[in-house]
This record gives sequence, structure tokens and C-alpha cells, in this order.
Amino acid sequence: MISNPASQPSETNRFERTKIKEAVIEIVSDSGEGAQKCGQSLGAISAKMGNGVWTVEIIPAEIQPPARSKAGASGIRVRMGSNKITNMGDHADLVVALNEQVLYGRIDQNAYKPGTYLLIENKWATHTEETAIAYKESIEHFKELGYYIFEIPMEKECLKHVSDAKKGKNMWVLGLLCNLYDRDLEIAANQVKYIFRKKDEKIIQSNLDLLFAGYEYANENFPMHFTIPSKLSEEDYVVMNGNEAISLGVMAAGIEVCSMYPITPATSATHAMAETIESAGGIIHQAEDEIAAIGFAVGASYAGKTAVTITSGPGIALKTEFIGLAIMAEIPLVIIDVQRGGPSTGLPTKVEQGDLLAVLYGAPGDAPKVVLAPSTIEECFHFVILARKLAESFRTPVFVLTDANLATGVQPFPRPKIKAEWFPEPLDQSPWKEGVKVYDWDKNTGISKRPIPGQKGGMYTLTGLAHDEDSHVAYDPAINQRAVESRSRKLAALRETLKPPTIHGDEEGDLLLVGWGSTRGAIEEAAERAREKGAKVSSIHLRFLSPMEPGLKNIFDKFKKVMTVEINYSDTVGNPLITAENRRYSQLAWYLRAQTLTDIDCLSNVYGQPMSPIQILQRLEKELNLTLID
Amino acid sequence: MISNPASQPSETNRFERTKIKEAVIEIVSDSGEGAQKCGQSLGAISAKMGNGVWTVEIIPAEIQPPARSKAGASGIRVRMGSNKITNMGDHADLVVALNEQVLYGRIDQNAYKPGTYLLIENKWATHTEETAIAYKESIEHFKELGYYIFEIPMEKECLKHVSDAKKGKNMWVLGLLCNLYDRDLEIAANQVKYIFRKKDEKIIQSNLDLLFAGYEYANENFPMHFTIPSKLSEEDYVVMNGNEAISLGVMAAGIEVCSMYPITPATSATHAMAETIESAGGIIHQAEDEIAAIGFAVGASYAGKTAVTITSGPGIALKTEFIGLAIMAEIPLVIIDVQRGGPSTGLPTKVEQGDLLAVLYGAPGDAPKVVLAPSTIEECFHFVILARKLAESFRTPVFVLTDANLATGVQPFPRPKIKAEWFPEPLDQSPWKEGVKVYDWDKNTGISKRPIPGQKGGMYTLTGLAHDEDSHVAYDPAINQRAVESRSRKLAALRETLKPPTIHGDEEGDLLLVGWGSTRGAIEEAAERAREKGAKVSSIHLRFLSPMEPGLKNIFDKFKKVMTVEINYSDTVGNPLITAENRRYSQLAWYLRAQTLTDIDCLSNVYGQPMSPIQILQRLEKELNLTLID
Amino acid sequence: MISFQPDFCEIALPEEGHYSIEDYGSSKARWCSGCGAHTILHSVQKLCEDEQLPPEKTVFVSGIGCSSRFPHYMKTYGFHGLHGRALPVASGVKFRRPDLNVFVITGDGDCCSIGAGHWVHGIRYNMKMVVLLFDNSIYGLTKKQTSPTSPLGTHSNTHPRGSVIPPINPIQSTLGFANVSFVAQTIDWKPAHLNATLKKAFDHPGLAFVRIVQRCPIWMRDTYEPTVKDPNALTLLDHEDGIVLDEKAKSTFRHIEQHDPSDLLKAREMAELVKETTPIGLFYQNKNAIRYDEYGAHNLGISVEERIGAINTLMDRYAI
Amino acid sequence: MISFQPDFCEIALPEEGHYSIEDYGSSKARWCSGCGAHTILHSVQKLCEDEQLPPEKTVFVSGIGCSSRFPHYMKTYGFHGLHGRALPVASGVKFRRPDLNVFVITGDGDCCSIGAGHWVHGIRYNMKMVVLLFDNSIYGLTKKQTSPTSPLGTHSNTHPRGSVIPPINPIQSTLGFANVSFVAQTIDWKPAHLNATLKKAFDHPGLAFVRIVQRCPIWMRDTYEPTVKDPNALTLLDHEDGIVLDEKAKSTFRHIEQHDPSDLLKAREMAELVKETTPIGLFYQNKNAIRYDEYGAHNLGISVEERIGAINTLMDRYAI
Ligand SMILES: Cc1ncc(C[n+]2csc(CCOP(=O)(O)OP(=O)(O)O)c2C)c(N)n1
Ligand SMILES: Cc1ncc(C[n+]2csc(CCOP(=O)(O)OP(=O)(O)O)c2C)c(N)n1
Ligand code: SF4
Ligand code: SF4
Ligand SMILES: [Mg+2]
Ligand SMILES: [Mg+2]
Repeated sequence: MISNPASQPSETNRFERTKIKEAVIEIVSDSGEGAQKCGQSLGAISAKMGNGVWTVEIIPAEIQPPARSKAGASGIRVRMGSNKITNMGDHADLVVALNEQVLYGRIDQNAYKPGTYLLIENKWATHTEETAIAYKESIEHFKELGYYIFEIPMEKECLKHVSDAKKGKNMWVLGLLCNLYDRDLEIAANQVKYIFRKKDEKIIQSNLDLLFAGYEYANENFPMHFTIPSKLSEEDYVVMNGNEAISLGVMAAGIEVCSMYPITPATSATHAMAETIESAGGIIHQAEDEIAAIGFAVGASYAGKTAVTITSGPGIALKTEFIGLAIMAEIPLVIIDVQRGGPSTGLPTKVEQGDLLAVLYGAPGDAPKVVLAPSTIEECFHFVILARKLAESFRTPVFVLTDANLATGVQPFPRPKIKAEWFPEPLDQSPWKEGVKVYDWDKNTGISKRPIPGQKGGMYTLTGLAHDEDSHVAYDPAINQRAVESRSRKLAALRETLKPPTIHGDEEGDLLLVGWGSTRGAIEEAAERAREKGAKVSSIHLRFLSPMEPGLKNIFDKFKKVMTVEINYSDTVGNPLITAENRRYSQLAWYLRAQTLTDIDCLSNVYGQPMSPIQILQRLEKELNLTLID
Repeated sequence: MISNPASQPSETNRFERTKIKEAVIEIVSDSGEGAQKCGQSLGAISAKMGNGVWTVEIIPAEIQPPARSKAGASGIRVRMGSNKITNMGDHADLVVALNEQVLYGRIDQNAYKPGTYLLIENKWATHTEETAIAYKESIEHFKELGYYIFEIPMEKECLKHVSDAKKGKNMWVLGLLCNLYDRDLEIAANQVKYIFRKKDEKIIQSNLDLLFAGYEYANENFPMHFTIPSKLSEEDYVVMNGNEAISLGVMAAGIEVCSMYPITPATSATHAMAETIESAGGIIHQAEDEIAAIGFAVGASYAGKTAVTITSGPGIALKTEFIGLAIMAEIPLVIIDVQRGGPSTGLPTKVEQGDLLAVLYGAPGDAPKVVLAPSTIEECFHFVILARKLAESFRTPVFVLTDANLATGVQPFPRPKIKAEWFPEPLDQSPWKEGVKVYDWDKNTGISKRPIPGQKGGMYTLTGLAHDEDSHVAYDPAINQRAVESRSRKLAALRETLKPPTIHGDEEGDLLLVGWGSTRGAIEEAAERAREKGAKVSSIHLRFLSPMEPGLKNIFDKFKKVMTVEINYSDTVGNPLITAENRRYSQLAWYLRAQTLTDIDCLSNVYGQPMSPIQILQRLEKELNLTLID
Repeated sequence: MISFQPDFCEIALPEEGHYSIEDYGSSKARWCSGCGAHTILHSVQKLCEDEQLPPEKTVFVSGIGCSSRFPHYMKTYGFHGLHGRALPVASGVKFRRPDLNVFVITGDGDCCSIGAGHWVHGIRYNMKMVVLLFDNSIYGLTKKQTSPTSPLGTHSNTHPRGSVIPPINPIQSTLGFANVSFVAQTIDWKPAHLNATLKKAFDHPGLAFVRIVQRCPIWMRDTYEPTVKDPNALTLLDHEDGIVLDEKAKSTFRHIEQHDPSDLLKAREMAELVKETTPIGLFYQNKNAIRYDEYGAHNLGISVEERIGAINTLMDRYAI
Repeated sequence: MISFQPDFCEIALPEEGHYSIEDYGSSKARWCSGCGAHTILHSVQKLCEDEQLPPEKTVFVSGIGCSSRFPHYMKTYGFHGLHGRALPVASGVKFRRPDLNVFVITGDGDCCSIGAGHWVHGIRYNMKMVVLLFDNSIYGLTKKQTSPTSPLGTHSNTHPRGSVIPPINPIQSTLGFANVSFVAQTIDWKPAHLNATLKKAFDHPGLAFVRIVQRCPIWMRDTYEPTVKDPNALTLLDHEDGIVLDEKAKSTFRHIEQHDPSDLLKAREMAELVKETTPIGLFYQNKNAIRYDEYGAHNLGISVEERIGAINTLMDRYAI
């Protein structure tokens, strides 16, 4: 067994700790240096202590970008606090950098502010001459930018315990951070043991050594030590990212066929389930392309097996034709779109909410479908289950729109108790009721029940041609009108079951923020912070995009101004040639304008970054003419 | 040489003719009986006489539908008048039917009204017993429906002149119609000679015989004879359908590569040019699928060769990903979508304007593009030329949206004089100007000029990834924002050059009809007829859908109500569950609501039929509470 | 019938008596008169009868084209989907439904042009199904455009001066695809051979790819007529492991070549014959090729409890 | 260089002196260190230098993947397009631009999975271009998913228990496609063979398809290392009409087989070798296959007057 080593820190609390409500910490490095593992562990430890946590990965565009380069910034941001944390926050409070160059990548992205602590590996100061010069210049530059710099001999310290510092530096940093932020060392040690559970004992031991050494180092060498009060919940919690939540959701929904073609940032959802799904009664089919992936899912669903296809923007584009068929022939299907920056190949690893209109309108002809957008990691899990149910009940494709921010953001949430009732009914192979039509569209709801191969007497030929209730090719023009109407009616029927969205804040005021998807945490936090400063700002967050949640017009009417907050493109009035008349709006804004005829403004950008509360607050300051940011 | 035969009718005007302003005539039959040729000839003869003409084909869904069946109705409608004719009109005035069963197909489509003359081949009355019974029942039924019936021994009459009546009956009918409507027999004879110019003299002769015989028969056997005054124009005219106009437009635009995959109703545009395009300096590439078709066109365009791809709805769906790339990388390209009934395979031979939103929003991410919609056959020709110019000037894909109604509708228009300036500049192979960026986005217009392979010093790598001015992959988030902005700005820049649409009718009033595409003739005619009855109705017709023509809001504000007229789907308020709040609107209506925040209603359906003036008038009656239909 | 997954294979015999050929016919087929598709339809219905396939356990999946209308004329389950996409759909149907008899109907444009990528991979998946390529060497439904199997120089509406690229030999191509397990060729106008081929294909434990040379009298009379009329135009591939005809049927062939269908290299040589004659028969069969549908079915029937257990085990990893 | 269309072929020699290999290099290649793509890049740049290709007359077209980043590292024209779609784009580039040297860079996923349909048809079009398949038997860029050429049982992120479908043999498949005219295989770690293969491919008057076995040390070290390390793992296909190596280079091979690249049937037999060894060399070449790019260029250079004349003649048909 592994015992805590001799070097275990002796006095852990010999100084006064500053009590803080939350902290935003980053670890950045070249890729392959384990920064992400370090941050994930910090997040997990904090979550186990009962803190609110949100972590988000910092991913370079290449697999092996050049070392020590701006483009190479790889790492993680961890935001943790006493309360629930729902987004990545604004600027980092403290950053650990394994080299100084990668910091430029983050500075470009406006991740830091004057006063941010930068803890930088100092071995570069004595590296090659070229490197040393670059290092020193950067340190000067950072100081000018107002950051507080700690140059730290990380490698040197690690080499006291291991022969190859590259492998263990991340655990040393973890120890250091655990001390600075008062993390429970036992929980931390257990976390390290868990990470290396498949390795041999020597490796576990040396990583524990490093953890403790880092912890000890922080004891000795830092002027500032914090604590973030936490309260352990009674409930069981799990902590994972949105793609992992989707992956568990797929299995918990009882989906049998997950048909996909790899594409960033969607694929990791498949990776997360790949080991388990076969024991959970399903199989992943990696198809030859996205068209085949959805075609295969459609075939499986036609044959009565519940199916999902998971993709991102370019994949959605390719699936467009099959989406039209699924709608036309009323095939239940869950389609998950983990949105990334567009158009085209765009920004494959970055976030955008740019597919809303494409999903709503992409297929030629009238193609009504259900569109859901989870707004938290937890919802990523539950919405897949919901989507499967809706798909089968309404005999239609259901979209689940997430994005790269949800995909990689990590957050604890109450552990779901998997229920048998989330699974679909067993394959119905009873004889088809005589006389019932294949599309026996209910006059009021448009809903009908489908025969499944194997059901005696249910034989029919599904077709993408316009068809009548018997699925026979329609020659009479009136039939097409009736069929299209019936498919559209299903949306109205589903809408009947929805409640108006909850208003966060007062029911009336100066400004209503409207969001969807991953921006929820940032919007609600910004609005709350603004309200604390006296702003009359409320927010709503839409989770059904099609059909729309009811009552929007009524809600909008009680605010002087309505504005969506979205991570996608809109023209900015005032830019050359752009006027209120010709402005191209953000996607939800556009949609809500048509729907409610309200003059809805939008705050949006395509920086490929998650929306931060401060970006929203900056805009609120302008809109409301108030000072909202300290 | 062929001389007019002995049987030439002696007295052609021995009776008083009723002067009429216009007539709607149909010839319907099983397919393969030459009804279309007959109607096309009647249209051409009338156009040559200086009458306004619109013809539209009646096409069954199968290549060889069962004979004498409702589903088999194949034929043509010809509307001709003293003035310009812009649409297929309301109900037919006179119908020639080669069998009585096919009439049911048309009756289902509401093509006739009480009082319509039906001229029916009577050979079926003495055919097999079964047929004879069906025939008689139908005749009785038609009488009940209020049609005037003429049972005509067409076959018998033809057999007086030829041994196989099947081949020539259509020319006999043509002769008959020429007499009934006072068509110039010399022009008619020349038309017959033209049709059979590649056949031997005997065949030409026997068809002329039939023409004259039919003419003579009408002299003797009909109580009603009409004349439609006409005025021969000085200008040269051509008469063709929309796909033929597109085909000529492609060549006149100097497009070198027409890359396509067959799909109804778009393919016939390619057929029309297939013989000629190689002499006109271009080539048709029939690709392995729609994706390859656009990819090939994109490649050709990248290499500096102007390219077009022609398709219909399902093809647009498949091209979605490449459309995104073309927008992202700013590749000039003309994309022609001959819309058909959707969604999915839908109604392949029928008309719908169902692709507008898919074309506008189909590609994930922000994908601004230019969208044009010709509204007449003539515009089908000219808009391709315009589209090519816009594509090159604005370095962007340009869509041309037509539909099955324009594709098959035939109308005369002034013969375009092909101009060298319609052709693109010769391939620029001069050295690229040093220092000019590959995407040197103009601050005000977003426009930049592209290097073309072969240009020294212009070497760059085009990419669908987010990129900067050098076409280098963008790592800095601000670059993406600037790039997306620049692409969007191009639309604003183009919009600056556009004029507000012309208002047909008064500039203010009770109701403004807004249309786009093929419905123009029907809308303007309906509005005019309504105005004649005192209704305060005006209309505008949009030909630029993206960017939108300016000034719409101002125009809308002067009318009590604004309503689009479109051939696509909208929910009907009052149907189960459908309310003003949840209603799904027609596509242009939806778009204009978002753009102008005007409460725009819509008149629409998905019967797969061209919009007729009377359908619009019926709705106007309701909206305005007036009697507008006699 | 092959019972390849004893636990889940429920290809059952009719419970209530015998199915007659009429039991498989739906509405009147709306192909042109003289179209080769009619005879194939009849032959397929006969196969269904001979094998007594329960209509409710039988699925015909097609793409788009004249040929792809086929499922509408069968009184079984059918899926008339998208142009070129029959194979992915059929694979999805079969993946978790080993009890269903799956047939794919596709055209030369559908399979070899827009569907070519799925063709490569469908063959590779080698799921138990019969794939019938109705090859009329033309785009029928869309009215005579060049297809990838149109002979060089074919005059079509897209190539009025004659097509310019050599045609695909679907047999040769398929024989080059990974994991290919059954490739045969037949013609629509020799029912004995057609029937025997369908039977052999149906019995194959894997994906049986059958190219049927199909007459399209509307657009391609000139192309197929010489083959139909000239008794020298066909070569019968004969072997005891191949398509076995009775002596009478065999006697109608002037050219007969012995060909062992287990020899893949030889099969590829035979496929080149096409340049002079139309070889019909079984080119290749391998009953032991890996089947992806067996993998697809391997974990059917896990209990709800086990499934929940597995999910919870994974969930544990995320527990804090 | 082959001047196949004397009127329009302007593959010109550099006007201003000699291009050096640096003239073809753009920004530093961002592949992982040890990635086989680096050596291929170098070899291609060497080819450009040897052939003195004017950079402005040279276009590299790729799809998406690690390999498809290639054009960014060349200082020529480049088109880094969509996943799987390099071939249609390249065909469009070449169709009316016989003066351009066109290269296609594609990956095993790009070419054989999502691009498989275009692969079938790109080969068939047989336009003069060099197609380099960087086959690392894995999805590199998206981080280790099974590719269609992954050996059976490959452990990947989508198949953690090992892949279940036999891989595609790209050589064999290509040899079965219609109108195939040049198929070769090489490896990234024997520069002499790689260089000679590229040269042979470049000289081919048609589409030269070259599969390059490419090392991906990040995800596939275990797969390629045996081939790299075991001197028995390669078989050199040798022939005077094939890839000709000097004696020194040849002496590094333990297994050498004579193979006449004009023999298509034999080439298919050789392609089966892959099961035991990696055969490298020229499998097949036919210099006389029909070229669609020649058709594409046949009516270049018609005068504006002639073009207008043709349009007017057609317009006359519609005149009234
Ligand atoms: C995506 C798409 N592209 C094109 C079409 C139009 N289309 C329908 S059938 C067909 C080709 C038919 O040829 P083939 O597959 O050989 O079948 P056949 O009609 O000859 O039996 C085409 C191009 C379509 N329906 N969908
Ligand atoms: C339409 C589409 N689907 C999926 C992807 C994601 N994707 C990028 S590269 C790639 C596969 C890469 O594998 P391969 O072609 O073998 O190239 P390699 O990276 O191994 O060189 C995939 C699936 C994409 N960019 N576009
Ligand atoms: S067009 Fe040809 S293939 Fe199609 S139904 Fe008619 S004969 Fe058969
Ligand atoms: S992941 Fe593999 S293929 Fe991609 S760059 Fe790295 S080593 Fe090369
Ligand atoms: Mg065909
Ligand atoms: Mg690869």
C-alpha cells in the first residue's frame, strides 16, 4: 500500500488565509504537459469539498503546435466558489504557466486583468540565450500590463523528487494550488491515487511526493493564501463535462444505436461512452460519413430501434437531406449538434451558437422539427432522455443543440438516478390494429403511431415522396396540404404542453436579456450582478427553440428593451453601411423578431470564446447608462 | 416542296366571330399522344401573331402512367390574350381531351368551372364495353358539373387522312383550335413545317393535311368561334420556358463550367444547352452527385473559370456544406435552384417556393449570400447574367431561385441581343500586385479581389477554416470577428446599389400584396382585377431576397395590411391549436416580419400548383369584404 | 434459411398456412410496359413465396429511381428513401434486427454514382442482405441522362454527342472492395437464371451483391437489344458451387465457362470478360467473411437491470 | 513534362532563373515531430524543384485532416477544402486549366471513407494529376478514431475494444475502379523510393494514384513500427517500367518481386500480397486511358464572336 510520504507538509495553517467567495485559476502550458489533468483534479477536489466549480479546457488548434508559442496555449481554467458556479467567469485571478509564451495566447483572448497573479516556470530564464531573452522581455511586458509575477523554479523543485520533471510537474502544481486555495489534502491525495489507479505503485508514490512537495513549497514561498468556504452537500454529486453528460444521457435514454462520424467537438461524446455502451445495450456505429451516419440511424429507427446521431456544424450540413426525409416520413430520431465556430470548417475547437437557423430552416420545403437547447451540463444529460421521449411520442426528429463550451465545460451536479422508465418500450411486435392507417394523423395534434417491421398487418412502404395516410404516393394536391399541415400541427401540440420560461429577476424593468444554450450561466450571473448595482435587468433562457416556449410576447412587453445574448454573428449598427434597416441580427434575435414583432436587439460576437459575465455587463453599462463593473 | 394540300379549307370566315380578350385552353391526354406539342404550337402561333401567351405543361408523376387514368393526365394549358399574359390564369375556357378519364385529374386540381367547353374524343363510347360504360358515366358526370360537352370523332376524322391516327391526332386538334380561335393558318402551317423539319416530306404533308382537316372540321361543326385581337410587335421575340431561358442565360453569361447532377425539374435546363454549350465556350459536367457537382464548380471557379451549378431542393440540401465553404472562402459561383415541392423528395414535378429559408439559412454559422428570384421567363435569362456579374464582383456565391412553374411555363419576350460585355473578363494571369492581401477586405464594402492560379506572386492557400487577410488560419479571436463582419458587409454594400421595389397600384391603401418569384403574374393580375372593382390593393414583387431591396418598411407603413402571396406552407389560424402566437408563417412573410417588424400575413398553400389569380382574388374578397369575382 | 444468431434469429415460418405469390404483391407496378423491372419483381415475389418469407419480417429498402419504386409494389415492409442512400438505411435496419429479411433495390445511378461511397462501405459491412442492382445503364426516372454504367458514346440528354468517360464495371469494382463476400450477375430476361441467382443470393450468409442487367425500352432499347437478340452475347459462368441451372435452361446458352466462385483472382479475370460478352453467374462467394450485423446483434437482449448497472458503473467514475 | 494539348498547355519553365527547394516552402509545417508527413512534404518539394514547377502554376488541393494541412506548407497555390472533397475540387481546377500542375493530398479517412464516392469517380475521370493518399490507418486530426484502413482489431477511441470490420485495401480497390491508369504504393521512410515514385507519378499522363504508408507516431506507433523495423516487412515491386531504384537503394530490400505494371490482372494479384507484407512500387500503369481533362480542354479558346454566334443559333430556334 501507498503511504503518505515523509515529505508530507508539517504545518499547513501557520498563516492567516484570506476568505474569498470564488477564484478563477488557469494552468497553461504547451500541450502534453498535463495542465488539463492538473486543473481537472483541482476541480474534482473542490467539487468533493462542496464548492461550486466550472472548468473549461483551453485547446490549441493543432495536435502538436509549436512549443512555447502563442498558438500553443493548452490548458484549463478552473473557477470555483462557495456558491454554484455556472460559467467560466471573467478574468483569471491566478495563472500557473509552464512557459511564458503561451500566456500571450490567453492575453489575446482577454483572459487576464491588471492584478492577475502569474506564476511562471523560471527555468527559461537560464535556458538557451534566445529563450532567456524572450523570457525576460515577456516578464517585463507582463509587469507593464499590470500582472503580479512570481517566477517559480518548478522544474528545479520537481527534480528533487523525480528524475524526469516533465511527467510530474502538473502534480507539483496541483499541490501548490491546493495550498494556496486551502484544498483538503486528503481529498487531493485520494484524487491523485485515483488518477494513477492503473499505474504501478511507484508512479503513484512519486506523484504523491510531488503533490506534497508543491503543497509544501507554497507554504514557504507565497505571501498570499486563500480559503473558499464550502459546504458539503448530503446529496451525491457527479462532475463531468457536457459531452460526457450527453454520453451518459444517450445510454440512460435507452438508445440502442449511436451512429456517428467523427467531428470535433462532438466526437468526445462518443469516446466517453465507447467502453460502456455495449454493456448498456447499445452500439456505436462509426459510419463512412455523416450522411451514412444519419441514414443508418434512420434505418434503425424505422426498424423500431431508438437511435441518435451526434455531430457538429459541417455534419449537420451534410445530414440536411436526411433530416428532411426523417421529418417527411415522421421517423423518431435524436440529432445532437455540438456547435462549433462556423461557417464552413471555421473554428473547429471553438464555441459558437451559429447553427440555430440552419437547424430550424436548413431542409428545403416545410420541415418542422423539435429543437431543444440544454443550458447546463446537467441538462445535457436530461435533455437527451427528454429528446428520445419526444422523438418517439411525436414521431419526429428532435434536435439537441449544445456547443463547444458545454462540451468541454465541467460542472458538478446531483447524480442522476437512472430509471427504467427512461428506456423506450420494448419493441412492439404485436399485430397492427386493422384499419388503422400508417399516418393516422390525429386531427387535433397531427400525431400518429407507426407500424414497426415485424408487426403483422402493418406492412407499408415509407417514402420521402408526398404521401397520404396510407403512405401511398400522393397524386391529389389536397393530400399534400393536409399532410404538411399535420406535421406542422405536431409542433403546436407539443407547445401546448410547455410553460412560459421562468423570469430571473423582476417581471418588468428596463431590460430583458434572452439567451439560449451555454450562455445561461454568464447571462444570469451578469444580470444578477447588475441587479445588485440597482439595474432593472431580468433574464429568461429558452430551452425549447422549436416549438417556442409560450408567453414570450407578454413577457417582452413588460420591458423597455429586449436583447438576446448569443455567441454568433450580428452586424453592428454604426459600422460602415450598417443601419437599423439592413442590419443582420443574431440568430435567436432574428427568430424572436419574426415571432413576436418586438424590436429585439442583440449582444453577440464570434470570437470563439464562451461569453463571460463581464462582456455582458459592459454592454449593460452602455444600454442602461449605469456603472456596473467595479 | 410541300404545297398546301387540296383539302385546304375554302372559307375560313363564313361566320361571325366573338371578340374575346383572352382564352385559356387545355389539351389533355395520356402521355405520349402529343398534346404538349399541340399546345406549344398553338402558343407559338399565337405569339407570332402578336398575342400575349403563357403555356404550362401538365405532367404526370410517372414516365408511363396507366392509360386512361386520373393520374395519367398529361398535356398542356395555353393561355393567350390581346395583352401580355403572365400566368396560367384561372379556369380553362375550353379543353380538348383525348380521353375522358384524364379530365378527372384536372377537375381535382380545380382547373375547370361550370361553362367550360369540353371537347372529348368519342371513340371510347364504342370501345370495349367496360370503357364505353366508363365513358358514358363520365359524360353524364361532367354535364352535372356544368361543363358543355362536345363529343368529337377525332380518331375517325384523322383516319380519313392517315392510317395511324395516334401519330397525327394532335395536329388535327391544332387545326381545330386554330379555327375556333382564329389563328392565322399560314403561320400555323409554317409552324407544322418547322416541327417536322427533320422528317421526310411525306410526314410533313400528312401533318399539314391533318391541320387543315381539323381546321375544316371546326368550320363545319361548331356553334362558337372566337377571335383574340392581336398586334404584331416590331421587335423580335423569342418564346421559351424558364429552364430554356436559364440555359441561354448561362451561355450568354459566358459561364464556362455548368456542373450538375440530374434532378427534376432542374435538369431540363441542362438538356436545353447540352447541344450548344460546347460551341459557346463551355462544358456541362455531369458529376457523380450533387456534392461533387458543386465541388467541381468551386474548383473551376477557384481556378478562375466562371461556373454554375443547377439543382433543385434535395440537391440544395446536399450542397449545403460546400455552400458554406464558398461563402467562407469567398468563391464566386452561381447556384440555380429550380424549386419543387418539398420537404424531402416531396413532389418532384410540382411547384413550390419552399427553399427560400433553406437557401438563406441552410449553412451552419454565419453564411451571407446573394439571393435573386426572377419573376418572369425573361428574367430567368437576364438574372443568370446578373448573378454571374454579382458573384464575381462581390466574390461570393449568388443564388438564383426559380421554380417548376417558371421552369415549364412558356412566354414570349423580346429577343435578347447577346453582348460581349456579358461575358467575364479573360482569365487574369498578370502578376499579383505585391503587398495586396488575398482578402484585402475593403473597410466599407468588405469586397476584395482574389488571386487566380497562374498569377505570379499571388500564391495562397484557400481554406474553409477561419482565416485572416492572408488566408492564414486564424488563431487570434479578433480576426474571426473581422472576417465574418467583412463578409456580411458585402451584402450591405450591394444593397446600397438597389432601388426600392416598384409599387403596382397606389402607394397607399388597404392591402399590399408582396410576392417573389413565379407568382408575379398571378399577383399583379389579381391585384389589377381587384382594383378595377374598386379595391385599394397594390402589390410589390421582390427580386432581391438577400440583400433585401431597401425601403420596404416605408412602403408597408402606408398600407393597412400587408400580406405575402407564396406557394409554400403556412399554418392557418383557426385550424386546431393554431393561434396568432404559434402560427408558422410562409417563408417570405417570416423573413419580412423579422426584418420590418410589420405584422405580415400570408396567403399560401402547398397544392403543388401555380398560384392562379382567382385564388388570390378569393382571399382578397375575404380580407376586404368586397365582391371581386364575377 | 440460415440461423446465424440462434438467440435472436426469429425468421419464422408463417404461422397461418402458406403464403402464395399474390400475398407479396401490392398495387400494380407502374413501370413502362416492357421494362425489365417487371420480370425482376415477379422473380423476387417468387423467391418470397419459395422461401415463405413472412411479409411482416421482410423489408425492401431502396433509393430513388425507376427501380427504387420497387418497394411500393411489394406487400411487405418497405423503405423508399433517398437517392443513393439505400445501403446505409438497410444497414441500419439490419444492424439490430437479425430477424428481418432485408433486400436492397438500387439503380446504376443510385448505387454507382451518388451512392458509390456507401457501395464501397456497404459491401465491407457484409451484413446479411440481398442487394439487387437494377442496371439499365441510364438514368431512367429523370429521363435519360448518362449513368456511370452507360457505354462509352451513349447519346443521352446530358451528352447528346455521346458520353465521354468509360463506364464502371460494377462487378469488377465490387470484387475489389474490402470484405466482399458474394458477387453475381444476371439478366432480367432469362427467368431461370434470374430465379436461381436470387435464391443463391438469399441463401448467402452475408451481403449478396447481384447486378441485374435490366432492359429499359424507353431510353435504352438500342443498348440492350443486341444482347437480348444475339445468342452469342451471353456467357454462362458454370460451377457446382455457382448458380446451378437445369440442363434445359443451360442448353439455351452457347457460351459456358467453368468458374469456381471461391477463386477471387479468377473472378476478377472473369469480370473483364464484360468487354466482349456479358458473363452471367456467380463470380465470387465467401461464406466466412466477417459480418458486421453479427457484431450489431451481439449484445441484444441485455436486461434493463444490466443496462442500468453498466451506466451506473460509468457514472461512478464521475462521482465525487 | 507532357504537353498533351499543345494549344493550351502552358506549363512553362521559370522565366527568371532557377527555383530552389526553398522557393516551395511556406510556413513551418505544424505536424507532430516524427510524423511521416514531414518527409513527404520534403519529397514533394524536391519533386517541384527537380521539375522546376512554377509555383504559380502549381495547385495543391486537399480535404481535411492532418495530411490535408499540406497545402499550407507549400508556397504554391493551394486549396484546403472540405473533408472528403479534394477530388471533385481538383477535377474542377484541372478541367479547364490544362496549364496547371494539380496535386491532391488526402488522408485515409478523407479518401476512403467520406470521400469514397469521389475516389471511385475521380479515378474514372483520369485527369492528369497526382493524388497522394497519406495513409496512416487512423483519423489523426480528430484524435484517434478507427479509419477504413485501420487493421482489424485496432484499438481506437471509437473502438476501445478493437475495430471489427476488415480494412480496405486502397490499392486493390483502386485497381478495380473504371478507367484506372496509375496505381503505386510507397512509404514515407524510404526517401529514395518515395522520390522515385513521385517522379513517376508526376510524369504519368493521367491520374496517378499513390498510396503512401505514413507513420503517425502519436496514435499508431504500434501499427507501423513493425513494418519500419522489420527488414522483411517490405516487398519491392521491380520492373524497368516501374519505379526504378539505383542498385544501392535496391540493396536495402530483402524481398524483390518482378512485376510488369502493364498487367492489370497481375497487379490485382500483387495487391493481395498486402496480407503478408507491404508491397511497394508501381502496380499498374496505362498511359492510354481516356482522359476527361482533355475533353474539358477541347473547346478552350473559342472566340467571343463564335460563342455569341452559337448562342444566337440556339436562340433562333425559339424565335417567333
Ligand atoms: C439527391 C437527389 N439527386 C437527384 C435526384 C434525381 N434523381 C432521381 S432518380 C435519379 C437517377 C435514376 O437513375 P438510376 O439510379 O439508374 O435509376 P433508374 O431510374 O434508372 O432505375 C436521379 C438523378 C434525386 N431524387 N435526389
Ligand atoms: C464533414 C466533416 N466531417 C468530419 C470532420 C472531422 N474530421 C476532420 S479530419 C477527419 C479525419 C481525419 O482522418 P484522415 O482523413 O485519415 O486524415 P489524417 O488526419 O489521419 O491525416 C475528420 C473526421 C470534418 N472536418 N468535416
Ligand atoms: S423509363 Fe426505363 S427503367 Fe424506367 S420504368 Fe420505363 S422502361 Fe423501366
Ligand atoms: S497526429 Fe499523427 S498524422 Fe497527425 S500530425 Fe501528429 S503524427 Fe502526424
Ligand atoms: Mg438506371
Ligand atoms: Mg489518416
